Amino acid sequence: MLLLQSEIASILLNGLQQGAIYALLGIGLTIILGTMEFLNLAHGALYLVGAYVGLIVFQETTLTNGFLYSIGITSLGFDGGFLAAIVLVPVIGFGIGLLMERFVAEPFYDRPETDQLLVTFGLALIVEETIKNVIGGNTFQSIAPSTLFGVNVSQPVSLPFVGLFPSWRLLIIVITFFVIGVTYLAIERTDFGLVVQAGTRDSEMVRLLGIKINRSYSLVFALGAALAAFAGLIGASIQTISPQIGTTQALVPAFLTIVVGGAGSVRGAIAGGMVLGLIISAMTQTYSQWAQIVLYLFVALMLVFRPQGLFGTAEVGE
Amino acid sequence: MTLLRTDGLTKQFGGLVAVDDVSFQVDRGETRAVIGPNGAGKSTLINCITGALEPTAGSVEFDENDITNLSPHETVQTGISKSFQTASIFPGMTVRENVEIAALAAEHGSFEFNFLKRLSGFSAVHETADQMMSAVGLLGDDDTEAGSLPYGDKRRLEIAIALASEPELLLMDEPTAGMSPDETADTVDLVERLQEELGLTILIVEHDMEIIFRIADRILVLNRGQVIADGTPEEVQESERVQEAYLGGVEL
Amino acid sequence: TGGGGGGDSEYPALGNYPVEGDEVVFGFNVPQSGSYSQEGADELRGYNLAKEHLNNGGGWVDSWEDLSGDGVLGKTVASVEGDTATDPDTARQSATRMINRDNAIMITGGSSSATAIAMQKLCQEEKVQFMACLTHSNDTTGPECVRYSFREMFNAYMTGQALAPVLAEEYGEDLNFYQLYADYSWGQTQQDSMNQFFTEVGGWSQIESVPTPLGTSDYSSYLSDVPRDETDVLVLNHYGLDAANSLPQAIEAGLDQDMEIVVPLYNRLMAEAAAGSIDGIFGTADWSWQLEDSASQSFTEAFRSEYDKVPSYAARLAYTQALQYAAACERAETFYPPEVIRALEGYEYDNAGLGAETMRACDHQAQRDVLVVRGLPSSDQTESRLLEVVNQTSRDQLGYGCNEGPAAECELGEYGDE
Amino acid sequence: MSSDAPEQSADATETEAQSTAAEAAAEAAAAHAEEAAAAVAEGDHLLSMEAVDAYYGQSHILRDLSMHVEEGEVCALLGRNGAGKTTTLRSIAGARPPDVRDGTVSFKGENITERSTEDISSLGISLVPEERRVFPNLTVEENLHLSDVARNWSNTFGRDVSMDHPGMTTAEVYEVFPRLEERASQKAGTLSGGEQQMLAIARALKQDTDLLMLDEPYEGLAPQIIETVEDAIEQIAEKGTTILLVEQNAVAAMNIADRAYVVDQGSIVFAGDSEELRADERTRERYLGV
Amino acid sequence: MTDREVATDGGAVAESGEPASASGGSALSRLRERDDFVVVASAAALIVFPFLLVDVLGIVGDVIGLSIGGYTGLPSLVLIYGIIVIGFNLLLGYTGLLSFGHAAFFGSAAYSAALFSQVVPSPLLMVVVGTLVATLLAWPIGFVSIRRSGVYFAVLTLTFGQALYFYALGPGSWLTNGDNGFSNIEADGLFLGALPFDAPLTPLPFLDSYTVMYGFAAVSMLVAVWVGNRIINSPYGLIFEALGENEERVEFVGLNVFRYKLMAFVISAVFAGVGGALFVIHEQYIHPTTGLYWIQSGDFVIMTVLGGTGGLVGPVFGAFVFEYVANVVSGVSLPAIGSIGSLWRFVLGAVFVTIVWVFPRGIYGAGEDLVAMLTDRSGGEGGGDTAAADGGERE
Ligand SMILES: Nc1ncnc2c1ncn2[C@@H]1O[C@H](COP(=O)(O)OP(=O)(O)OP(=O)(O)O)[C@@H](O)[C@H]1O
Ligand SMILES: Nc1ncnc2c1ncn2[C@@H]1O[C@H](COP(=O)(O)OP(=O)(O)OP(=O)(O)O)[C@@H](O)[C@H]1O
Ligand SMILES: [Mg+2]
Ligand SMILES: [Mg+2]
Repeated sequence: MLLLQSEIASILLNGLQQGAIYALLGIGLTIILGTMEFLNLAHGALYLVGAYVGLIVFQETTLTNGFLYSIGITSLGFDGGFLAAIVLVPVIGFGIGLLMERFVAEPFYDRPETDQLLVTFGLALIVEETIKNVIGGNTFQSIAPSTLFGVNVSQPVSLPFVGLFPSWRLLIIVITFFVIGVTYLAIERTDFGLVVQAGTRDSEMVRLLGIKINRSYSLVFALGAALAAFAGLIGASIQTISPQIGTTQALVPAFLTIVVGGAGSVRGAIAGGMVLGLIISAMTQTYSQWAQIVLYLFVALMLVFRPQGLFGTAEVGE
Repeated sequence: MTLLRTDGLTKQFGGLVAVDDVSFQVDRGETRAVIGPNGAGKSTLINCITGALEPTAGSVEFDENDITNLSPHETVQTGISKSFQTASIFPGMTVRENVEIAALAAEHGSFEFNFLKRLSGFSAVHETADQMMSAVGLLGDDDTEAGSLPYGDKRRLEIAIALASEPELLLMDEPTAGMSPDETADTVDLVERLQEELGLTILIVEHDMEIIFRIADRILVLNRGQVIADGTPEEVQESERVQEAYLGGVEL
Repeated sequence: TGGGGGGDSEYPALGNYPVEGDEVVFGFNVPQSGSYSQEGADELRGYNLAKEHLNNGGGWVDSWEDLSGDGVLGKTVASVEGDTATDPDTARQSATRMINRDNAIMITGGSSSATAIAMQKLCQEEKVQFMACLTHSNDTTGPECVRYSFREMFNAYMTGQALAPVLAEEYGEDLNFYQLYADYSWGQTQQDSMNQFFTEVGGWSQIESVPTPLGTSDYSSYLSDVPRDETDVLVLNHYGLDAANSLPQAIEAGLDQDMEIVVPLYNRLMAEAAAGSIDGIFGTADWSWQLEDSASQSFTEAFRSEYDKVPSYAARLAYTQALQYAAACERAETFYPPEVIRALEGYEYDNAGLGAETMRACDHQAQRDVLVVRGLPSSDQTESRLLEVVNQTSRDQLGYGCNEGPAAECELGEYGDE
Repeated sequence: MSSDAPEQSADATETEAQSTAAEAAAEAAAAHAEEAAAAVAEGDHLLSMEAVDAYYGQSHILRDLSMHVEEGEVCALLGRNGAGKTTTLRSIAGARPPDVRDGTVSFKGENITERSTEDISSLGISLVPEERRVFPNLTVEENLHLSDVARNWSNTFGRDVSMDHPGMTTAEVYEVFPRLEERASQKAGTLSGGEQQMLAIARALKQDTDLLMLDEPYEGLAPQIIETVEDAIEQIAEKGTTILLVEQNAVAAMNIADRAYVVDQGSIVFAGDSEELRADERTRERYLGV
Repeated sequence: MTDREVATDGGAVAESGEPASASGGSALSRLRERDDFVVVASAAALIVFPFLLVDVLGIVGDVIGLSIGGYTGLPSLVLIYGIIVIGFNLLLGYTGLLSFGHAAFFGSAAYSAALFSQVVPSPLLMVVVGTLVATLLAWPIGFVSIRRSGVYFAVLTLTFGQALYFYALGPGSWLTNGDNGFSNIEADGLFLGALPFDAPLTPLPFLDSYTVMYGFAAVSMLVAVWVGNRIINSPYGLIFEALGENEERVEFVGLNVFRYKLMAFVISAVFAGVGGALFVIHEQYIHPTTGLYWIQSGDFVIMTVLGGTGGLVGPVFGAFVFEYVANVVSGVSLPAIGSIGSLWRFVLGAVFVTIVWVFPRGIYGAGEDLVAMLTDRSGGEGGGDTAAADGGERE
């Protein structure tokens, strides 16, 4: 039955696209949790920053107005705004991550887990409020590019079964999966992750082995932050931007993602993201009223019957 | 008569059989030693008895009751308590509180619905606590924070906690590890004295042969999970297999 | 009625009456944080302008014969501000503070019907007047209505009434429409009304009406569920931020190629946030600075000269409501709430920029014209002008009797002097 | 010279028998202290501690402690619980706490008192701390692999890795401890106590190091494994790696040590070679409880 | 079960001070005296609290020209949240379990009390019913969540809370009146309506901030303090603390870790329930966002930590600071900056981070430390001297 087919197809595609963003968020959170056993409730704030930085960069570098335009640059050889953002946002996120690790996280490594939760919780509050008071509480239009490398991405494309589907969202799926892949290799296929994991349990011992551990910490943290910021940019390209999105669209989903996938596991974060994405899109297209409720109950059941998550090892995060 | 009996006790970890069909008894009032190479399965055996690990097969009987699948706290309530290999205490609480927790558990069981009763009302608890602290010679520091004790004293506290739950059978996993010879001597005296005073039965795991051969009434020797000898110190010392598997060339 | 002649002392103490001292305090309770903070800021501008004019003349104060320009009943108007954070309880807390500590004689504010309803319930208990500002839900003057609250703004029901004929005109008869609605009181009532009037007026038929949970920000799943081939009109019953997401996402998904899209209630927030997507999209609005009449013009002027920007309709609602209350006090010649209420009930006026209006006694809902607006193409947009007014549907074609529609469910409760 | 030595002799002059011994001890200590002082000038000690005072917060643990270790020797540091052995090793390795408020630690003639743990380690000092300290969340293999990582990273981060004595390969340590190879893919946290101890030692054996400091390496090991460990230590000692061995059990230590220090209450109270120690009944009774 | 305890205490309110003092003579008088002391001391504090908050601060405000005074109703609100965090602290401060879902108990109690009031408008019964429902809800939720710890526990509690929130807002509207909020609550005053809640306690006009509602809240707070103090000084207090320190060991001294953790959870839920019920009685209104949204749970956490975990007074103090900033400071308009308005959350965040960072024991704890420091400063100097002496010795 074709309609059913198309329905399933679009459920899958939407789920994939939503899941990709969750995965991106989840990975950022999970590598910090899994390797450093540091629980970062400010992860949503990083997403938020990513979105706003993206917004500003986008506005200032679109070649029809904004800063570049004002100083007379009307052509960069590429289509302005979004590409610039794609490059800058992760970089800036990385920088912020370094600073956060240094000034916020580090003092709390040898403090109880709850203290970590609490300080980052407070930090998130501050970031959100700062944005409200500096940039304002108002909402900005999403910043999807109209063309990329000359290709028009604002028009929907027609897909088999699905029918018309926004081409930009299609592109997002591709981009995010690329980023996810790269991160996966970087974490799972290098000694780097190993050293940090060791360090979380006994950093002095690692130093006794002659390894400069702090450097690795900042790197992981920065990487996580960069990913969150990048997720923020992607989110900002399909949804309006306002100070609330940090918690509502990023923090809570990110947490659900990693507990479903299993804290500390990159593979888990990816899987978890996909599962949640699919559940959401499936529910919304069938019993939308119950979507949120079912989502949360699913996570709860998940935790009860498969406590360590899909890929996790139980002890992380406990 | 027999206080503890295991029957075909087996514990597998994936491919590895850590404890392999071990059957042995501990008689009331005796000091029973378990020795064997590293990784022979001694601690695992202990953990199967306490309920920290769930045996893959076999059964554990204590005082004629089957305790095979009891959870740790239930096991303790039946009268078996364990002193940990590396001191496991409540670092942030005072020495007294550390001991009182255990005494409390002995006094009112594994769970009580008494959150409006005053702790100070449990005079028996305080007495037990005092008794045990003095037994291990920590009565002096009952108000110091446990975390700030020197290593040796932490080990003593560890034993005090184990005793405060008023066990019939005390399991000790390498109680003297990391102690200096004289401290070791003290600890051994302590153990022997307690056995007198409290009529304890003791199951001890140790690598220090001097201690073992001094205090053990009977010795169980494990190797790769299996029992390779079980008998009096003399018998064990004789045994060929024990010699090559464990003692090597150590002269006693 | 109306306590003809005589000073305040005639009446027993009630709520914060009598007003001590030579100041009378108004409480401006608006969202300063949260989703609607921008709207709240504009409301606040409206209120402060009103205070300014009440004390020193200017704007409408000069043209309204009830108002003098040197305070109200000889007392200088002072004000306290509060942040509702667009959260009902926070709103009630700061309202409570205004009432109990600052002795506010009147509270006004809104943005999000939930907060408005929360506040007007409180005011009914405390016997303090509430002048509802921005709230569009039928319930505010329907099942949740109270004696102590008055609403100048129109509601979802009237939106339906105003929109249906225009759309029938534009798009034709016998069409199929598909609705998405925000799954809370406002959205529910909104989609009801849409359904009712589209079927009645245009003879349209509804394919389906799908609830979207509060706080949804990605509507793509819902949108990809819209049957493109059957649907002629897609109605997005989302307010402000929700619409700012759902509308662009609908365009992005190319739905506008297969069908017409309607956003029943416009506000500036949403128009700005979705500026790129509103081209040719119909909806309703409370008021527009582009209206030609003198009242609208003089307000726009006063506002512009004070803040050098044009007022949104939120600002106009705030301004009007503050002035309406003051005028009512003057007419009643007292701050005694029951009398002020009576002075407002059934009051007819045509000085608020929307032609002739009536503050109906049976449900405290203003019977007034409603603007039907359409989004401009990006090329014609300016910062202050995103929408064009296509029709000012007269109140004769709108509204409903006291025993029909939302009004049927309204029980106002007591004045407090029974 | 050390301020404690006179105290020692002072309270030792109670009975004849003691006094001689005490003087002997004191002189020995003094002699070594002088030697050390002289040696540092020439800088031909591998490691020397000069009048080190170390504290844990307010409590003064190491009191004016001086000792030195020669290139290629196996030196034992003995003493009862709480004497200050571990504190001494930590002070050398640059681990904090304790904080060294006075005195100098120098290695290969270079003052390392203020250097960071990482640097000291990559200068060629490695420590097997007490209580094992394996990484429980990593497998045995990964734990061992970390030593390689350390090597590679120090190279990549281009720090001066001036170690003349390359450590064993994974294969070699597996020869020493076959048990570890069996358990290679097991999480170290679930290893048996002794296995963890083996792993800790194996990890150290793998490191490139000139001075290997072992803090109670026999703890929790079965008798015949102890022998294996002794062999391993001697083996690398022959290759020229210097060993500083902390033990409470003097007998065990003196099986392999050429020379011994005895520490008590944070000061050296005896220094001499194995024969001297065996000869010195009193020190052994008083400070070692044997 | 537990709620009955509380209920009976509710009955025993009036003489809650007495029996303690009566039995004061017994062998264990030391602790009893403390018990007494705590109740009497907090009673004293409760008597002056509204006066200080509303009148004194009000006057100060008038003097310095900033409206920093409290208002009638705020004191009760502070107490209500105070009661909640006393319980929450047993979970977070002692047992070390961080729950992001306690709004579920607060909210469910509030709604059930509200609904019950439609049938029987008796405030006392509303409290009982609300608490009962919260407790019944806490068993299953706790039963599931307690099996996990750390992040998992936090997230589990969060998910249950959120599920409830979305239900109340959407599908459950028929019961909760959804987003319009539940407002027609019929709690008549105490003694079958003889004493309406907004009536003043005293005939004195200037003490109008002392309403019957405040009296009700104050008495409830006394009970809460008394019960809380009892729990802390009971075996549970010791065990909860031990659980926070070394769970495995607790199991191995023969205590049922699971059931004690569950008790900690349920007890804290009972307090949250009482608070929730009192809240609707006080506010005559409840909304899903107030009752059940996770931000509310977050606020409990902030209050507890702000004031200082691991004690009785700390959290209550935190509740006060939080509510004061949220409801009074937010309304202040400063000469230079203008209205603080939305800035208040920023201020709160900043304060919160500083607290967590610099004073892990919270504002109250910090205060204690300060006092301690000042009192035994001499001792500290003594330490310094000895150190110096060592130095001298070396020369
Ligand atoms: N959780 C586990 N998973 C896998 N293997 C395990 C686990 N726990 C123990 N083992 C293995 O089981 C074997 C027995 O361990 P056990 O701790 O009982 O040895 P032991 O006799 O106590 O040794 P030691 O004298 O060194 O303490 C060891 O090889 C150990 O690696
Ligand atoms: N972290 C610490 N804080 C405070 N005091 C400490 C600390 N660690 C050790 N001490 C104290 O310093 C003294 C020396 O401790 P150290 O560990 O060096 O002794 P040790 O010779 O290694 O004893 P052992 O043979 O038991 O390991 C002891 O009195 C001990 O109590
Ligand atoms: Mg063992
Ligand atoms: Mg040591």
